[in-house]
Amino acid sequence: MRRYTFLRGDNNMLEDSPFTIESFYKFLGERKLMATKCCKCETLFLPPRPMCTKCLSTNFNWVKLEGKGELISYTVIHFSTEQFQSKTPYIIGIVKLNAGLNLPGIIRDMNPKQIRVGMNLLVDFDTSIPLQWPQWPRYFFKLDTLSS
Amino acid sequence: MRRYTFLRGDNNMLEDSPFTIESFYKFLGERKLMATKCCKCETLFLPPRPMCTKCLSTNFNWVKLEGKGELISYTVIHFSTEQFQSKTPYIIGIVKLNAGLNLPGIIRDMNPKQIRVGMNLLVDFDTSIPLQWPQWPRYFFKLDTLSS
Amino acid sequence: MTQKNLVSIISSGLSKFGRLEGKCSREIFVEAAKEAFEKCPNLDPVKDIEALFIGHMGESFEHQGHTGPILADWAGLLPRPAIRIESACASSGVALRMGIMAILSGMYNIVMVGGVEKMTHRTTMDVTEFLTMASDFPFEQWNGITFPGLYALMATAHMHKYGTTEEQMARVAVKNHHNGALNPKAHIQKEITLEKVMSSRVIAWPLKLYDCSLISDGASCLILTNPNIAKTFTDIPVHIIGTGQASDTIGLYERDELTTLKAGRLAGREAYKMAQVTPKDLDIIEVHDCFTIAEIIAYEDLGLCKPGKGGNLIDQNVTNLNGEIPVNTSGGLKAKGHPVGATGTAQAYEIYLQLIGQAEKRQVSGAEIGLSYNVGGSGASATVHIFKRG
Amino acid sequence: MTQKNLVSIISSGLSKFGRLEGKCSREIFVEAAKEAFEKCPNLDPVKDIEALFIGHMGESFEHQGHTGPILADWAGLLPRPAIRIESACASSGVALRMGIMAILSGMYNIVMVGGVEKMTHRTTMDVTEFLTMASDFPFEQWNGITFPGLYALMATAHMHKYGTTEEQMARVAVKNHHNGALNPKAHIQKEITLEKVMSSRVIAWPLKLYDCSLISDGASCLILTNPNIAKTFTDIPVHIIGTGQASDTIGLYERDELTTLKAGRLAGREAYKMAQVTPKDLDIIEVHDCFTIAEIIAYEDLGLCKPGKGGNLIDQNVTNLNGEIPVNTSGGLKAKGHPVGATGTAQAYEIYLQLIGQAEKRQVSGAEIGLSYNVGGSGASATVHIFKRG
Ligand SMILES: [Zn+2]
Ligand SMILES: [Zn+2]
Repeated sequence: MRRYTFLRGDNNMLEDSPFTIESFYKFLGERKLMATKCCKCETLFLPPRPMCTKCLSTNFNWVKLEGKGELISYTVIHFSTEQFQSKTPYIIGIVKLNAGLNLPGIIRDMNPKQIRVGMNLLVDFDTSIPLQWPQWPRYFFKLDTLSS
Repeated sequence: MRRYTFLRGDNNMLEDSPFTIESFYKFLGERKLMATKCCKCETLFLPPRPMCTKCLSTNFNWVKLEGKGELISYTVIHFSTEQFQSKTPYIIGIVKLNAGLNLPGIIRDMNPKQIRVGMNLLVDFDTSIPLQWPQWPRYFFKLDTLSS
Repeated sequence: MTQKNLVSIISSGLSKFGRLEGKCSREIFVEAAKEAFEKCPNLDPVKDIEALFIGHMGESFEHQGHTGPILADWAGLLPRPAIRIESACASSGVALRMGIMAILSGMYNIVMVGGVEKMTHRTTMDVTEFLTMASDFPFEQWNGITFPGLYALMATAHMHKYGTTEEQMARVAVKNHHNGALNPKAHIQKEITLEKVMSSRVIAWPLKLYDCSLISDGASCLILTNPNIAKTFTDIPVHIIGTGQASDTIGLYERDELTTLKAGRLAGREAYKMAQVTPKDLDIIEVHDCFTIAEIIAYEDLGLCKPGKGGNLIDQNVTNLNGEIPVNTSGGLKAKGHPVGATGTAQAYEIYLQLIGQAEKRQVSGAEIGLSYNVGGSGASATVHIFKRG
Repeated sequence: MTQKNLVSIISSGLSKFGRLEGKCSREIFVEAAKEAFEKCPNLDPVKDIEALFIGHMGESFEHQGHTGPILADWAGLLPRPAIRIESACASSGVALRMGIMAILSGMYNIVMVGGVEKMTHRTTMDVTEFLTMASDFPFEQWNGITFPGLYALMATAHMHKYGTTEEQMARVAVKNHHNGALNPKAHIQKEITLEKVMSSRVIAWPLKLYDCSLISDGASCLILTNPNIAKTFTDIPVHIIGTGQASDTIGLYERDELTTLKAGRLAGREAYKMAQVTPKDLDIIEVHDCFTIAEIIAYEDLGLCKPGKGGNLIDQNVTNLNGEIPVNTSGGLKAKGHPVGATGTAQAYEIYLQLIGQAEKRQVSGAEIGLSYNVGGSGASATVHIFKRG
């Protein structure tokens, strides 16, 4: 099973992109879920980091993830901060991606009663938000109807 | 020379007022510049404190100050925070009150060119601001024309 | 390695916890400092106290940072060095640890450690927002995950993996409110029923309002000395015999397991080893019950039971006030209140009172060894201290 | 009391200072950590570094507190205990002091100290606002007094009492920009003229734009060891032989004198006494020139000259790079930049480079003893460290 895809420099932005959180969100704006892979010990990182916490190497490649995974925990938020209160109740999940990395985020278009730990979810993108700190494009999760 | 006045409990608010910064500002709303005096060692405090830093006593009396004093330093602020930028340029001074206490604040109605260290200033009040954290009535300084 | 008294507590202070209207942090801290000074007449605070280590979590609450010197000033201790430490909700637990290091370093013989937070003047929405700063901005805050949300994610995982129930969590609240009702300084001094917890409104499912600790104002402090001089100041010192601290990822999601706090396990292990005690030796414990699930996980991480069995402990009343090993006799963060920066040293305050036999209606008779466990954020910081009656 | 090596510096790192676009604090800190790791090949960071003490001033800049564990994680050092210290602009100077205590305590043999701040992504107005949190809310912030305003109040008082001039202040800027032009990591590497400073726009009279330090992003760190093991890691350790810290009122207005920082004088006195040195023994100094007047007052408070004579020192070129006692060879906060939380250990980084002879174009030849002076806020915190070539 092919769990993630290497991008081979056919896109200039990739080669030039620093291994930063901002780059992660820039890629999101292009509907790409990108992690970094240590060139030395091959550990995958998400969020991307400038230094491998396993071997302290600073050489990485960007790796495009499929964005499919399994829900490992969730909650339904009924009371939130000013920024998010209008969206309540909303569902937050932590998804273990097939590549082995965890990602937290909002699960959209789902009835809280349908939800269960272990269900298959898929990353989708909301690129309507311009990238300017502290605003970033968003990813979110939705039901992976093909894998379910 | 009578430098400050004791208020003798002819006002219920005074006796009941805790020795807090909020009380200081409540009094300001009544156009009163109040300090506290340690019952044990007689040190005056402004801001008021719940404990005397000289003798650690927690017994105080409120003391009404005349609000007259001498400018010991000043600056003219040309760039400020969002809250104050619209008021720039404004003059800030530190005034040594006749009671011996220092107070910082805005000096109103003064041409920066007129200002000099040592000039006599007077506390006045702006009670248009309701007292609710972090909003407080304001005191400010102006020329003490009688003493100058 | 033999057991060693690292430092001794010779006095302590705690403000009333709750909604302290019209008082700001520095004024609340004076309440705690005053108690500590008055309880130790042999101490001349101005002359004797050589440094302050202060836990304070949020500059946003009062638009005020640089809290160290402010509190030193208000407590009459200028020009002593005074340091603010911020490890989220573990701020003053870590400040306590810094105080221990400061004395062990030989630079000081007597220091004050403490913490403070003023929270109730802000709206619950603002408080929720300020507290999120202790979580990961780019992935947690940006996705709208609140602190109740983070602990709810732990709770869901714990329920899924171990069968822990909402009722078991609710029982933690019932127990801690029972204890809080006996603590005159607790924010809420009222018993609650299981039904009341279960029927309270959902904040972040499965956590309901009564699963959450209180938003409180409050301050706490301890006075620590070199053990060699403790008897100069008090006949009944309490010694700290173990301290541990560890860190974990800021993001909950980055961890292998959501049902345990690795930093807590490591901090506990370090403290137990240093103190040469095991969980069985403990007579009394204060744990970080910021949410009820956190207390259940704390039982497991501190080794009171096997992983996944925390719910059983509460079902069997083991941690009740009259149980085998009372936990959160103070009422915990749940009922005593959780002025975040003050919590770590407030836990130590309770252990101190219990070990010197001054915990009044909630006294655990004959308590000799106690432990406090203070967690920062969703577990990126954790610190454990072990105390022994002198 | 004989001179004692408290701790030894075996490596150090500094990120580029400046506008580091697209990088957040944790990423910037890695730049500094990486340099420190690479410069010390005998060190296995993951195995050897036992704790981190991090200066970080403002959680508002990135809506991110709890910085200790974040930086430990990003530097590959989990699960080591990691503590954020906030003493306003003296945060990492104080973190350095905590690292010293931690090693003296015997709890650790090797620790990392450092600091970080990310500021340039915010508007100058926001930065101005966040920095005011280090001043007194109820009397200073509420009256619209900015940080330039506080130092301007000191400047006016100094001018009035001692006749110090705007030109003298401007010369501090010219000197530090000269040094900064020789520092490849400085935020601004460009000489400026006296005329340019004098004619720059007024920020808070008498302080003009070029009297103010820079708003910068940056990070710094040092690796400290017990002196007994320093030689295992490097042939040229630098020892810290003195440390001092003191506090003062948060409000500038509450002090008897506006022309001196009492906390700075006391911190200096403590450090000199501990190190058994006098100002005459110093070969190189880094002081806290957040505003030009601060450097002039620092000369006086550190005993380089009598009170009121700081302006003369600058007139006589005493503190120039080729003067009798070079001050701020790095360019200082003025030209190197002032990412507030990083500044204290960045000062120590410069002293370290100078003492091991690696300061390149700005090397002071034969420097053996150095001092760093880090001030928090308008002087409510101050800390001084004295270093000696090993
Ligand atoms: Zn690697
Ligand atoms: Zn008194």
